[in-house]
Amino acid sequence: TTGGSTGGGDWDGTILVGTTDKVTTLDPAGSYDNGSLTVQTQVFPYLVNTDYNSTEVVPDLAETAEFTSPTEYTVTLPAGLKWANGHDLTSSDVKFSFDRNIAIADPNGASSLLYNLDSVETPDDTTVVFHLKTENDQIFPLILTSFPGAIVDEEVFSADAVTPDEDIVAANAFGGPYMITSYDFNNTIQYEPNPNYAGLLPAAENKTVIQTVFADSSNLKLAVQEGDIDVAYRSLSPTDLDDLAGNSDVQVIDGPGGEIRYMVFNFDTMPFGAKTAEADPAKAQAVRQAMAALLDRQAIADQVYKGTYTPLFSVVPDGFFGATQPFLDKYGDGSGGPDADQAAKILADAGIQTPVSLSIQYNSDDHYGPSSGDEYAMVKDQLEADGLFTVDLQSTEWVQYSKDRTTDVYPIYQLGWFPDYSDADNYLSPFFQEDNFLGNHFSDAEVQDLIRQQAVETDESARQAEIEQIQDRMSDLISTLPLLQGAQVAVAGADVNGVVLDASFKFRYAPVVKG
Amino acid sequence: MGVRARLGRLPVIRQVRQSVGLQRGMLVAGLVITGVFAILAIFAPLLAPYGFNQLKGDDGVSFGAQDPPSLAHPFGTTVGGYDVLSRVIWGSQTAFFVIAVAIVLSIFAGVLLGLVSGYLGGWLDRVLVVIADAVYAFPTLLLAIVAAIVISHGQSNLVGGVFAAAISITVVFIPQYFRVIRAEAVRVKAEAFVESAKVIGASTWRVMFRHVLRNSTRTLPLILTLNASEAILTLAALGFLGFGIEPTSAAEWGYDLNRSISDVTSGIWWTSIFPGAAIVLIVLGLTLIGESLNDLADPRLRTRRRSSDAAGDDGAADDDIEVVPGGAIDADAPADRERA
Amino acid sequence: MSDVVEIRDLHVDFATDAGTVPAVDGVSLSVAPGEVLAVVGESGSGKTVTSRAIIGLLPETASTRGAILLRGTDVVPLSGAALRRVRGTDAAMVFQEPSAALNPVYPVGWQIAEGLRAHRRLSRAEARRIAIDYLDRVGIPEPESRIDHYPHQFSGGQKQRVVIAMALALEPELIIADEPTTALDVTVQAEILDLLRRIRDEFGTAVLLITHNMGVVADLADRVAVMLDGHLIEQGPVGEIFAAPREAYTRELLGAVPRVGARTSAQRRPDPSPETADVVRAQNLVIEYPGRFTRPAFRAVDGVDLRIRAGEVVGLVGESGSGKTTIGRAIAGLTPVTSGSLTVFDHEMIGTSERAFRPLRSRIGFVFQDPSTSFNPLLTIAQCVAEPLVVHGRARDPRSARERVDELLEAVQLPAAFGDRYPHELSGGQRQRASLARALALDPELLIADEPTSALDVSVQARVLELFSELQERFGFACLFISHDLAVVDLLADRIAVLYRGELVEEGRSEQVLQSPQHPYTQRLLASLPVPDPVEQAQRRSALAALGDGAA
Amino acid sequence: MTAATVPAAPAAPSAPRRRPRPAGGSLGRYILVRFLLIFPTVFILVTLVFLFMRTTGDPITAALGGRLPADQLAERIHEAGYDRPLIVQYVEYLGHVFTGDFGRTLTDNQLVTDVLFRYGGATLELALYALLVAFAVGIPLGMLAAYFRDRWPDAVFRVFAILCYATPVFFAGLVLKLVFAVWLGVLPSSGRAGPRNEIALGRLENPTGVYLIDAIRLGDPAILGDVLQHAVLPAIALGLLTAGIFLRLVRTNVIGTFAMPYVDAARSRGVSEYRLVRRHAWKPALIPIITVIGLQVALLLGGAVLTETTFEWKGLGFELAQYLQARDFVAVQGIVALLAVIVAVVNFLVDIAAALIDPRVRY
Ligand SMILES: Nc1ncnc2c1ncn2[C@@H]1O[C@H](COP(=O)(O)OP(=O)(O)OP(=O)(O)O)[C@@H](O)[C@H]1O
Ligand SMILES: Nc1ncnc2c1ncn2[C@@H]1O[C@H](COP(=O)(O)OP(=O)(O)OP(=O)(O)O)[C@@H](O)[C@H]1O
Ligand SMILES: [Mg+2]
Ligand SMILES: [Mg+2]
Repeated sequence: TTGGSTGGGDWDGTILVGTTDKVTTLDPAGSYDNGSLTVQTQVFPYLVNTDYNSTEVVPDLAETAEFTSPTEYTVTLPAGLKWANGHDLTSSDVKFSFDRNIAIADPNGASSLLYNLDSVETPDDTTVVFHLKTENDQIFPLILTSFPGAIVDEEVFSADAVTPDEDIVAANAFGGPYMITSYDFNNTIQYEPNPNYAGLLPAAENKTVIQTVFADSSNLKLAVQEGDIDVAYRSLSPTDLDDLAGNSDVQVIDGPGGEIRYMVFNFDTMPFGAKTAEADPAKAQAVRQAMAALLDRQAIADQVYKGTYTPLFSVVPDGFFGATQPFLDKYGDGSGGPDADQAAKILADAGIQTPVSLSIQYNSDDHYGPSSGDEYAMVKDQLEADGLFTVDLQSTEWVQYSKDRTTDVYPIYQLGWFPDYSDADNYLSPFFQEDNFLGNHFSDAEVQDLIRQQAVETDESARQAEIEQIQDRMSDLISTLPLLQGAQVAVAGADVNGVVLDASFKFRYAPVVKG
Repeated sequence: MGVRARLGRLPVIRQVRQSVGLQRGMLVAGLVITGVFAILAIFAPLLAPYGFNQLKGDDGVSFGAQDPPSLAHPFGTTVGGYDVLSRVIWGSQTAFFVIAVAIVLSIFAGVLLGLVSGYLGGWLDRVLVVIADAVYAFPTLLLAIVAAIVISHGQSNLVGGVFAAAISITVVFIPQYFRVIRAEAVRVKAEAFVESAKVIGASTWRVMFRHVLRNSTRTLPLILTLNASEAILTLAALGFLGFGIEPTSAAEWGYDLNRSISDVTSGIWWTSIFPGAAIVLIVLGLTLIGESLNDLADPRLRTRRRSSDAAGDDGAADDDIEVVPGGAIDADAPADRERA
Repeated sequence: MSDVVEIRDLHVDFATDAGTVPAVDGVSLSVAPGEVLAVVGESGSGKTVTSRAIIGLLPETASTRGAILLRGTDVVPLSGAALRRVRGTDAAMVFQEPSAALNPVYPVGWQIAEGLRAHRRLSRAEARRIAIDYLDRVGIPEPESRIDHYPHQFSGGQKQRVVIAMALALEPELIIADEPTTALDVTVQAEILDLLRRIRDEFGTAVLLITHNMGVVADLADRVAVMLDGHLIEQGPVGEIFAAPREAYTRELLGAVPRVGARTSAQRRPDPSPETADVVRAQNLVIEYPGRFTRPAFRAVDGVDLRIRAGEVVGLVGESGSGKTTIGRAIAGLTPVTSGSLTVFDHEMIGTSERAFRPLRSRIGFVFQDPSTSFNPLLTIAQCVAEPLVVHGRARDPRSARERVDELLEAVQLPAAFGDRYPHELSGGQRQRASLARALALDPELLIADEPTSALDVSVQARVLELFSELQERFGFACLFISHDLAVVDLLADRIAVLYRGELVEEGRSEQVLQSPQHPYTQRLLASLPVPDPVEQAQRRSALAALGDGAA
Repeated sequence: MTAATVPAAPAAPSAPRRRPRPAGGSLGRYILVRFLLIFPTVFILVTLVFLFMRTTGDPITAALGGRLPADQLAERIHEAGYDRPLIVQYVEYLGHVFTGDFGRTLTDNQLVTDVLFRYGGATLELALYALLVAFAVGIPLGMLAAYFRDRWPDAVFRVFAILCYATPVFFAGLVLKLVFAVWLGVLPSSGRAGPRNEIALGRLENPTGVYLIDAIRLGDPAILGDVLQHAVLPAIALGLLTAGIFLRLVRTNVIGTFAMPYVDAARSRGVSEYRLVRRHAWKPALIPIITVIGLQVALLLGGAVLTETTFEWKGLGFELAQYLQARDFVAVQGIVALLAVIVAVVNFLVDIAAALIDPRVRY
């Protein structure tokens, strides 16, 4: 499908977006990564969504969306919806989308997020009923705004396999604010507004968007600096951002970030861990707390990340519903700085001989950005500064790292997290529930109860209290030691307006205009 | 023969004496540059103002990141807050260490395989040659990357990291040594002195190690220097692509260059220019030596000028080398490839 | 009549790693039109350097003093275009290795034409016509088509003809021929010498012939100049020099030249008694070299019957590529036998394994052609000579074998002190003696000598051959003596076998084969051999011409 | 360049002359044998890469190792079949390849053949530009260096050559970028064309992937200019590396052939020095140079990985590095197979070219 004109003067309203996020595939059933999600957000409809600068889940494609019983989430669609290619968009497409996602269960897909979905029922063309496994799941609507929530055209997509990008583009099977009019895999994507889009969000204000994938952030930086592109979104290096901040040709736009960086403790193998020779849970906890007292997160954020990350003082990042900062109050000098005396005291009270030897592992090949090495060099430096710890810092390449970390090879190690949906729960359930992905042998009945409870709590303030309680307890137990929270940053030309970075963590192209 | 004469037969020293004019100039320049780096490597703990992974001075104040060159940090500091000068100096230690390990390993493996393959021939030879050729024809950098992934499996402490890099480079070099030694072995095995050992009734092993091996290694010093420079480039490339040694394990120039990519686009030049220049210089030094040795070993390329020094060698060295032309030309091949 | 070239007090020095080396030291000589001047002398005496100086072809490391008048102009100070004008037209050069003197990637016609067009304005077609004409004159058949062939498509003799045609095409006054036949077989050599003589006669070209072969000199030269260590020690008409050499060195040089029939019948030994055991017996011996890929195998030896009895010296002759070396190597177990039968000390070599044969090796000695490569350059002479003793357990290590090594060195007339030297520190003749010592270390019953003297100067060759026959007398080993030179074989062999293209064409007692050869090939071989006597050689030449079919 | 085709070492000059090898072995058979050798080469490399890749992990762990619990990860790996015995997977893979099915990439669901085609063109284009630079710089300077042998221009050219290949491509790239893109701002720093032009080029029916050709087909001089501008820095960075090697090689070989007796022979016939260089030394010197150019292909491809990374030139090498990191072995094997085929074919062509130039080579 070629179309549109290539004439020179026609580019005026075009917005050029650059990113370093690669696209795995256009098909929502086959991807679980930010690059793909950014594209899918523009071109596929979602039943519910969050409006700009809001975290409240509201109907998008849907007319209404609500719990009609504790295990039934019912969505009604307006009549007469169309895909960009003219096919009818009905409840059948919706059911098809979720059923295929679960059926395909692609290794690269996010079908695992639909863990609570039992079945989808379509009483009529405009009604969809989601039958859930547990009652009152407050998380399910949030998941519908995210990876597995995209609705696809059942006449184009395959029911049992990931559909190739070229087929999707060729069939113009889009229903979001945009449709793709030119697609060069992992190079350029051209979007034009979808005339048939009838969702919640305002229609696109620009005529054309061209998204270019850059491999290297410094090239992205030069491109935006030179005006070759209008917006650079994810991921400019701290150095680049620092440099651009002083450049009047561009504007640096910040938004809340959901990305966090933290250390994980293996409760079996860390010093005094359950499987070590001198196993002692209390001493192990003292070690973790002493480490927390010695960190200077601000220094790392400033030196390594030039302010693109901010200190993180809780397992739930700042800006989320219910987030608190228990680490700030409990450890260090009270204002985020380190407190060696406190650390020494914690260790001494627990009867621990200093220095304590720690082995800390981090990932070497840019999985969490190129600055991990610098970050952990500083962590090591800070922990060793007062002679309380000696740190053996090592790194491993990603695939091996992933295997090793769940097989108890690393006593203390680095991880990062980017949320699947924007809710505090996404920082709790996956981490501290029974079968959490960390697999670090942490288990605490009280925390687990609380997590289960907040997930089905329909009363907001009660839920907030529960979430705060979990954070407080985790700051004592310290299964993970939060370090930094990332901001979303976009750099745009001085004449670009409408770049909104909000807690949805989706950069939506529709409102972006030039001039 | 006297000590002096014996000394004169040592590789490199002999060539320095043998060379004249421009060729001597290039050889000596190469030796000097390489020597300076060797000194930096050996005395890095004394010469470098700070440790390679040091972030704070003795006063406990951190260096700061990307500071321009100053009195305290003559080459500035890196994005990670390391002292560039220190890392450049320590980097030479890593470079030499990796070269040494890579070359020793590949020489042992390559020479043994080449010797057996070349001397014994037969199907083993054919199989090895096809494999070596296949590997040889493949972009070595990619090979090194794959090898690095396989090898860096485990943890990357100092020794592990350096060894992983060295072994990845070894994988690349083995086919080169294999080819050179095999070609030499094939040539030498047709020489009359090998046949005369055979007609005497010497066993295969005796012929192989006493007669063939030692006469097959005359091109080694030359390939060695040329490979040494290749090893540095490969190591740097691995580091640059993020498959190399970690900054806390050792200082590595390629890694520092990798980290300086975004500095360049912000006009911060000191984090890339110094480690880059270090790579260029040491490779220049080693290549100057290698090429000079190559020229001297090749009678067609050797310059002879009217000169009255260079005595004491009674033309012996001359014959000695004149037997090599095949070898010297052969040695071009590995030298000419794979500088990535 | 003025001389074509006149050299006055020529000095040439070379800068080397070991300092300045004088190569030519005060040589004066001249060549008249239509005259053939032969320059003789042993290797390194400065013959090539002198001749190359005439057209300024010395490397940059050479410095030349003196005067070389080429048709009246001194070429020593010339350079650039002036020198180029002289080259080819005034004096042209014929090189020793014809295959190296031709650029492999251009057709021969192109190369001839190139020389022509460097000096004369000629159209492509004209140059081609001239090239064809000269190829025809030097006896290349079908020159019209051969002109477009590449050098590798010609045989060695033909290549040398092409090189001569190249020189002739420029119609030079003087042709410098530096060992023009050394790389060629005697039969081919005879043809080339014939060609050179015809050129001299037809074109009146002067020829400066450089050679170390006195037979060639006797065949072709009008005058002879003898060089030694860069000096010209004697010159004169060919008859005079051969008949009454003034200088001792010249006499020695002439004396050293082996001649067919030099040994009288009295000096020859009688046949060994029929009961004497056969050391080597070959019956219908076939040896093939396997072909590569799909190429058929190459049959190097084809149905040879040969026997060597104990204590007997058998000479094996034949021209290059006839399979002499192959037979020698097969006997030594270095080359596998394809079919027929070959027994060595009653051990059948077909299908034998190295392990089974190894014990017999102590009974076989081998002397290689090139003394410089047959020693491991990293071992001392003593270590090399001791090696067979160590390998066969007669000594624990080279040190303990030293006594025996000294004895052996003495036997080959080398001072024991030479044992501590490295091979490259010996001269060619000395190295070949050491090689003999090594071959004799285990008191072998059979010695295989593959052209042991062909890399040596005649005078050195004479001494090595003398030593060889002495040792044979003393130790009484049987010997297969391989050579392409009938005269050399004649000095030593009791019996002679003649190989031609892998087949044994004639075999018999030496005097019988040499005096009344039966096979036409043997006859031609004998007749082609130039003898170092101008008078006799003139007769032999006509005899060869009578044989007729010699030409290609 | 396989050893089977390397002619035996020439006999020592003092050895008696050998008859020329008996005639036989046509050029046709030589070509066939050389051609057949491509297959084992490719086969060996693909096998090696398969083994290497499979011992280093799987794409699922690479993508989701930081998100999923260990048991879920294991389940996904099991479902994808990556935990079956290697040999089974290998045979299966070979089976697919034999039927011409290279499959789809594991991590981004692209047809491998598409990937090869799309990025192959880019790499080819870059390699050709680089070769162009290398020829234009390396050969004339090499001949000059040989001509001025051991005089100062020779020294200057040689040090230049060494600097060319002592400078890693990525460092050269950084410096070029620093100077021309950051400081002077005269040339684009990355990419193969501006984003708008990329779109225009992408819309072409049946794009070749070689932007130069595509841009010419579009017929828009502005786009062509843009495409050429983008090529300048990468071509110089990669080209100079190769130029250094060519320079050295040309110099050595011209000097070497200059010492051959036939050059002396031609000189003795009064042929001019200029002609000696142009006709007698150059053509025979070309043979080893051509052979080495074959080897340069491997180098160029290796260098291309770095150049492509530095300059955002989306080609095979660049993609390969990405897929390697993602453990997408289907993609990696496909690319490696293609690279191996390219190298083998180029070497094959080079051998044929050498055989055509050198009338002696006939096997
Ligand atoms: N290029 C050179 N550099 C140094 N020395 C040389 C060179 N060419 C020749 N010589 C020396 O000059 C001397 C004379 O050499 P020349 O080649 O003239 O001898 P020749 O009589 O032709 O010997 P042959 O019979 O072996 O050809 C020898 O000692 C030789 O080593
Ligand atoms: N290794 C080999 N492979 C194939 N053919 C060979 C081999 N060695 C020798 N030949 C061929 O076998 C034939 C006989 O060779 P041989 O060496 O026995 O000849 P020769 O009589 O010793 O000659 P020369 O006088 O030149 O030494 C020649 O045509 C030669 O080309
Ligand atoms: Mg000579
Ligand atoms: Mg022979």
